[in-house]
Amino acid sequence: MDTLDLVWLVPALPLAGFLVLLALGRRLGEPASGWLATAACGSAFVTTVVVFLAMLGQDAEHRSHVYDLFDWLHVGGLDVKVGFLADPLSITMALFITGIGTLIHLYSIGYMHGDPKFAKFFVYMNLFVFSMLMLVLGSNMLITFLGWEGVGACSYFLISFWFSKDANASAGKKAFITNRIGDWGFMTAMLLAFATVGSLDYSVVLERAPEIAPVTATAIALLLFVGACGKSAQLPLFVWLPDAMAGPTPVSALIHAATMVTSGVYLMTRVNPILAQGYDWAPSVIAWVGVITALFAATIAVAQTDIKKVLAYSTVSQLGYMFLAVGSGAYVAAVFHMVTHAFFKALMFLGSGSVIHGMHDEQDMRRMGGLRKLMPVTAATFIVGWLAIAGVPPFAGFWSKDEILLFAFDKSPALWFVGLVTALLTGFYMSRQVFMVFYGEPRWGVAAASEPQASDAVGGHGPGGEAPVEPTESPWLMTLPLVVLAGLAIIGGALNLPFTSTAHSLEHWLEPVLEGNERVLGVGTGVKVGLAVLATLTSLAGIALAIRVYLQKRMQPVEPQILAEGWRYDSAITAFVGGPGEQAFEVVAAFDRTVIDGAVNGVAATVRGGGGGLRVLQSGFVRSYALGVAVGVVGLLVYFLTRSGI
Amino acid sequence: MIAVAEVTPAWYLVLGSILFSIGAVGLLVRRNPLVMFMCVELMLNAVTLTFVTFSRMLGDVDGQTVVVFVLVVAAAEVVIGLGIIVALLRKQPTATADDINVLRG
Amino acid sequence: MSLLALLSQPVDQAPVAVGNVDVAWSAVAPILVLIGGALLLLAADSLSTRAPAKGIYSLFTTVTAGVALGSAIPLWQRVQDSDRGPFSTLAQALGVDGFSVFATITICAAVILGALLLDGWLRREGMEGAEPYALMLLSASGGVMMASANDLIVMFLGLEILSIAVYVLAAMHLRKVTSQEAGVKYFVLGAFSSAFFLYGIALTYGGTGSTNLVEISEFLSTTVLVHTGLVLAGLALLLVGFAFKVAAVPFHFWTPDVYQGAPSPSVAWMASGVKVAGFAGLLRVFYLAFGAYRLDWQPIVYAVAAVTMIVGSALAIVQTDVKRMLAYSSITHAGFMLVAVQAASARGVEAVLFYLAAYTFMVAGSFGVVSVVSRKGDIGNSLDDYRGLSRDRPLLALAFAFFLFAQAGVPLTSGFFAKFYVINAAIDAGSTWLAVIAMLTAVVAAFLYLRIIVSMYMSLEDAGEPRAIPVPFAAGLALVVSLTVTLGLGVFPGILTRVAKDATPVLVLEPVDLAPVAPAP
Amino acid sequence: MLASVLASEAAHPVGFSPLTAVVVVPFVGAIVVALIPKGRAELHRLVALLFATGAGAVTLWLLAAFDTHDPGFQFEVKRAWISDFGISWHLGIDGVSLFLVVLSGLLFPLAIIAVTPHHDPKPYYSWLLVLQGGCIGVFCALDLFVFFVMFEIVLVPMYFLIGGWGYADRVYAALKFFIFTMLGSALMLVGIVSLAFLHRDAVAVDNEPAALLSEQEAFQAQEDASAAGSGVDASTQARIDQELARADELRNPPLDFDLVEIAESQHVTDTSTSANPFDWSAVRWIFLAFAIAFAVKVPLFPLHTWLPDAHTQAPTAGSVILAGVMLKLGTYGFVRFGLYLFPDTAVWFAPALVTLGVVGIIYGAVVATMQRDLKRLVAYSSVAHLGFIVLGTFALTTQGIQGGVMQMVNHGISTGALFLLVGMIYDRRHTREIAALRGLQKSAPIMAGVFTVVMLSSIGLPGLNGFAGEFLILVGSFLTRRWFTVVAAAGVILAALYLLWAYQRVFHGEPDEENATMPDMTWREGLVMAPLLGLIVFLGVYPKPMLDRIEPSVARLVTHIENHSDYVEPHVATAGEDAADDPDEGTAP
Repeated sequence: MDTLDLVWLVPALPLAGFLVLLALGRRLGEPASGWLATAACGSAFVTTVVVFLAMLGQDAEHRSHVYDLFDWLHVGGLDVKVGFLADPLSITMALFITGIGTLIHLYSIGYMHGDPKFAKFFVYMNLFVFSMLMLVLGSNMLITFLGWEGVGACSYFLISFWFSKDANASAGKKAFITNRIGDWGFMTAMLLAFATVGSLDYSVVLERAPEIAPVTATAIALLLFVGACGKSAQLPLFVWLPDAMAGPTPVSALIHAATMVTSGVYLMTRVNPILAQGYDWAPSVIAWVGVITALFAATIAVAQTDIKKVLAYSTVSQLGYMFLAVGSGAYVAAVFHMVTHAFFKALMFLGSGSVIHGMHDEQDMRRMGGLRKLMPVTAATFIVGWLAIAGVPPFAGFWSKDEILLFAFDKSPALWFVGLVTALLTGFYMSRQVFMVFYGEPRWGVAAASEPQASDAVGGHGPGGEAPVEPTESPWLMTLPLVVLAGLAIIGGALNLPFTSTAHSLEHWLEPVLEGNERVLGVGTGVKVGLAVLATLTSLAGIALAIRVYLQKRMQPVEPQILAEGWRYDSAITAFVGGPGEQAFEVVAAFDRTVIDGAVNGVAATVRGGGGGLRVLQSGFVRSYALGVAVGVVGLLVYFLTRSGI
Repeated sequence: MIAVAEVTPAWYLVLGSILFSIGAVGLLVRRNPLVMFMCVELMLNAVTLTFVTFSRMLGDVDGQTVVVFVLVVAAAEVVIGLGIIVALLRKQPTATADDINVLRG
Repeated sequence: MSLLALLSQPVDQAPVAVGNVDVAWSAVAPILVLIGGALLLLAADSLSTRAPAKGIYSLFTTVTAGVALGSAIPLWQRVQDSDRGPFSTLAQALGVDGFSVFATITICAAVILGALLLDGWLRREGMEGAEPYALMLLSASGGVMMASANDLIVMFLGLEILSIAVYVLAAMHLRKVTSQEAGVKYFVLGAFSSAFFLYGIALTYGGTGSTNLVEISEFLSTTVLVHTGLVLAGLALLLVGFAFKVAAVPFHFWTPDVYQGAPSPSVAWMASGVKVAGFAGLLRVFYLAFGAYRLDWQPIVYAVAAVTMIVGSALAIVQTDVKRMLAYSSITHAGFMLVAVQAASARGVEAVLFYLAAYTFMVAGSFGVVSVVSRKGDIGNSLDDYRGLSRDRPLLALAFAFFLFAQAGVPLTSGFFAKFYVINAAIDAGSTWLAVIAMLTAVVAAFLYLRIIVSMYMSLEDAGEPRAIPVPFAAGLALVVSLTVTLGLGVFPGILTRVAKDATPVLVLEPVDLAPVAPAP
Repeated sequence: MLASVLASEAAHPVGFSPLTAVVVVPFVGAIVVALIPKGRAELHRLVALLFATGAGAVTLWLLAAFDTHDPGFQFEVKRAWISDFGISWHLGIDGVSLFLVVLSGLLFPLAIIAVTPHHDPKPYYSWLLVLQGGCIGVFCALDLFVFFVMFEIVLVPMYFLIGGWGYADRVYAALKFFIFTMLGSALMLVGIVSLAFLHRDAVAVDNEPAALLSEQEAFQAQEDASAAGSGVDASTQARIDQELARADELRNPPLDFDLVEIAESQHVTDTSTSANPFDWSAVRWIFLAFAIAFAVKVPLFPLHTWLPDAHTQAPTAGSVILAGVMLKLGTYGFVRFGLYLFPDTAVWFAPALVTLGVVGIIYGAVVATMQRDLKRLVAYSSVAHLGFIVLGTFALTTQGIQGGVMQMVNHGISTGALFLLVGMIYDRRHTREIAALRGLQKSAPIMAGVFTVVMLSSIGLPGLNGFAGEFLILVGSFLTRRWFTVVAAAGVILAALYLLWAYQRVFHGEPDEENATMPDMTWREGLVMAPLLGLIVFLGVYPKPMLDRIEPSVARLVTHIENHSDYVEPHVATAGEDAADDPDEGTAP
């Protein structure tokens, strides 16, 4: 057990890195601070590996281990400790968080080169890694919530990292507030859980999940799902993620592709016993939200011209897949896709970052093209990522996505069909991106048809790319992580191969966490193979279509404006918030000014008015005063004589 | 014999009250400070009449002695009152009670 | 046999030995000292050929009042002495008990403060002379008479002595027309109301057969009247007299005009000494003599108190002349004290006494500041004239601020505990709603005190160029004393509550036993 | 070790107590400062700082010496003050008041260091010290009269601070503040006195049997004497008189304004059953009088409008103290004089107050969002935050009340810090208009960083102090007032909305020239902010020491409420053991 106790070190190391950088960051400067941060993250990775190996040593039922540091909130029945839960799920998360995190730190050293706030960037990055690890390793919901909010704050800092551009600032604010809406669900879920089972520890809550009344369980699960929708950018709360691309690209890769956005999936997987205890329709809700989000985002991605926006929407779409999996009870598949997606999506974001870096902060794909000759490594790795996400065997994405679709089919063919359509679109828009960026003739320098809408999404850092400069390959610091990730994107599928039951390594690994809540498939092998083939063909079809349109130019590209504007969903919300919403607030504020404060001043005015009225009697005429006395006399006499009964 | 309404002490009380009221009303209606002042004197004398009547009714002599005090007090008031009023009238000879209303509100 | 009986002896009979009329000289000492001092002052002033030494009159008055005060101390001890206790003298015309002695002491203190304030003011106005002091001493003697009167006639005499002197004090600034106006108004209305008062005495006499408070209370508590009309009518008219003196609505109209027009030191005396006397008389007559009829007069006093507080505070906040403001605030304070009177309980009486003592110093201090700040010709009393006072005269401003906060009833000042005492009395008597009204009006009134403080402290920028404000030594002394008492009683009210408890009035007929008690044969 | 010994010493009522010192020292300091001749600005400042810090040091000693396990009042002192009224100088602190006392001891020195008045330093510092004495006095007072005196006296210095050193509209704000709050507490005085008399009468009723007994004793003695034939001799007579005297004093017990006496005896209980205000028992009216006074101070919607004006016009130190300490007079009053003094009535009124609290949370946040003045915005945020505290207090659960108490301190720290920061910005830019500020993070990154931390604590980010209190409140109130809590939790979103929006408008964006040249924090300012930041983080990460000290008193309070009303704290089936044998869950006997 001692080795498992080391789990507390995993978040502690990035925290230490954060504190050191906070204190000395400015003095360390570039690149030392970057290396320090990377080291902190890397050592965390190493520790995780150690813990992981130790856990492998245990037999399945002893793999869940809780280590408490100290009391956090202990009041009455409420007893929340700062403690860590090391079990297969959390360690799996921790592994790819720290692993990918290290790579991205490394990459950032190159990417952030020359930025005045170089050190501060790494301060935030380490803080983020710390929070993310708290999120996944927390032994109770409140610690998870701490990480949950922490990553939210970090993403706020990092999105508005180049705060002098208003767009970035508002993007960060938007992200934080949208997440807060989700957090309300998380918070309420915790309250309900505590009120029901009297504890927030996963050990207790999940243990006693079967005792919870179905209605309560459903409420808790769905409230948590609200939180997940916020964090993992599902309908209706996904609006913040595309804007979040305003942050530096490594941030998009780490936070908004690989780790933070998947925490919603992690949470739902973590609380699978509660979900299982709830009514049957609860999972369906999740599944449908997921798959609709997937389709919705995919359609939007088709028409994007900003290299990062495409990836952003594809991320939303892929997250939709994961929730489809969760909803269909395919927790393993969800985690599996989470991991593979982390690989190839991080890879592609970093790749796009490399492109942007090479193009000197150009993000509009219409101004790119033919880059594969100039940026060979980037291009190669990016293509790997493309194939992976498109679901071409044997790349990682194929296995995980196929698994998900399989379970979806088992749950309901409708879900499966929508998922399939999404797969088609995925193949299409990803190919479109690859072709526009790396193939065809170079278009940089040539003014794009329309005014580049996204070139303001990145603040003025580094050399501004006005004059058409020859794009160049990025330094090794940036390409190295690309290569590594590409490798993972290729072989990632090996984690959980469907062929033999022994090959389901991830499934066995996660067994103790899922406590048999994993869906039992009712389909035969033939169906499985058929579905796999069908899925592959669909993706290929998408790719083929893209080839005709963007490579061979046989067909006019159809990129309807409404798709480019994301079905005007975002603008509608903005319009509402800025319009009726703000007006409503203004009405309340006006009410406060006029009615409430007015009432106060009104009372004062009334009293003064009364005084002014009485002044009239004080006429200054002695005879009227005497009259007053006389009136008084009469009054008193009348009173007393009535008392005496005369 | 002719029934003559017997004059009871009550008559004097009524007379006193009537005189008192005349005084009071007079003070309210007259403008000349001196006249107003006389009205006060009238009121005081009405009270003395009442006192005497009561002392007669009660067969107690105290009521009559009070009259002495009242007369003394009235005399003192006359002196002071005239002093004040004259001091004022010297400043503005035609002043009536309604002309002195600098202080008001 | 009463004093009146003595004087109304038929001449043909042998005169009653004066020996029957026991005169406890020690008991009447305060009154005699005050009157004697006044006469001496007038005589000296008229006889002396050359101009008197600076401040000598003020000093003399202070000493006289001090002696009167001192002569009251042994009385207090004697009255509190358990095996001797209160007594009456001059054929039961004067009652000497804790109550009367307390009132006497307070009135003498007020005289001292007033005299100290007069000195510098008279010099500034070029009106040096003995008369104001003499008048103040005389009116004080009247006040003491009222406070210790055991007979309605004596009460009336005291009232008149008090009032007549104060009429003159109000009108004494001959070069100032408003002073004249104040005098006339005060005089006319005063005479008017005292006429009612006298008529009230007459009716009471007719209804009860006596003017002696003790006999009245005994008569009322022993006999059940078929027709209470006469007595109650008398009661009503008596109330008119007192209500006028203490400036209760609707008998208050004279107050603002007189306070504004009259010289500030006179106003200080009116607001302190005269109010004390008025309430002392009110309590003696209503709480003692007519205690049996409290159920009849409590409700009307309740109403009068409420109206007085409301009208006073509402009118106060719309004023712009500081003296007028304080006049209206004094009306509000009268209403507050009436709240305690209405309780008609020992606690109520204590509350009134505490309030009177505390208020005497507060208001004397306030008008002291006013008389110092005002300029030659007794002008410059508007709010604007107080702008920047904190800059020109920080200590003066601070003192005024403290007096005002005390009047507003801010804790740790005597004013707060006085209000607290009154509220206690009211609630003990079950009139909680009156207490609520009282507190609310106190808040409204607070606004006026804050306005004065605003112009002293918070409108420095639009204050004119600094002006020198001389503070005469005597006035300064008065202010220091008042401030000390105000804050001292605020922090340690216990000192006075004890005394006030011992001063609850009792009626006594027994003449003082000058000779050692002889065993009855 | 030594500390605990001292504490146990102090636990017993003694003639002298550090509390007397901590209350009196500032007042003395005020006088001393007033006596120092004018024009020695630095000296005034130094002396004032000396006394304020002195008081602060004593409060820290109290913190050290406080006995964690004693739920009762500690460092008690009780001396007769106005014996005729049963008023005594009775001070004492328990877990509820301890940290508020410490907070007052801490914030005042900081405020003095942070801000130098623009003119007239002498009266400024005097008033500040008076204010400190008054505030600490309120938190220590265990006598209704003493409490009221302190509760009222703080108005005067604050009135002068706002009116004398405030901004453009200061006179209006000062008058409004004074009159509004005085109006609130005016009725409380009536309530206090009525309560004392009710208590006296109730005691008399309780004593009646004893009185009858001693009377019978007297008659018995009489009987025996006459029976014996030998008339009543002196000794018997003496005994008879003594018995009769005893009966008499039993029948008219003295007044008593002692909080603990009245609260613990619970002679005065709520007898009214109906909601119709015309047949309420006196106690309900009295509670209402108290509640209004506190609601104005808190301030509770809709009695809050004095706050924005006062906050906006007050000098920085004034705002800091106002938000940091003075608003707590209200919430503290609710706990100490609402729940402790009137358990049953408080339970009856709880729904109304909880409703107002929740309305305040949402309302304050919404109005804050629309403010154009940075200080006004923070002021309205206080309305929202204190709504949380009221919600927690009247949730009547251990977690709720304890969270409320903790949140009082947290709000004091973070809002105090916010006002300090706004003050710093104003001193540099001479405007509080959000529209006029822009991109300050570029010119003043450190200030921006500090502001961010404080803001996040105010938003309630886990790991910072704001969250701990807020979450405890929500947990506690969710047990008894589920739906209110769900709404209140939504207030958390709004808090993020208005603060982040304000932050974006002020610190983000490209600064124009006069914003670009704004100097960053000075060392002195950093020195002031450092302890506050430290507390924000420490209390957020490790609130245990604080909670451990608060808990016993709160648990005792909850038990007190349960014993004297039909309220029973809902018990949560904690994992494994049953809540019945959980000491914290005070279950009704």
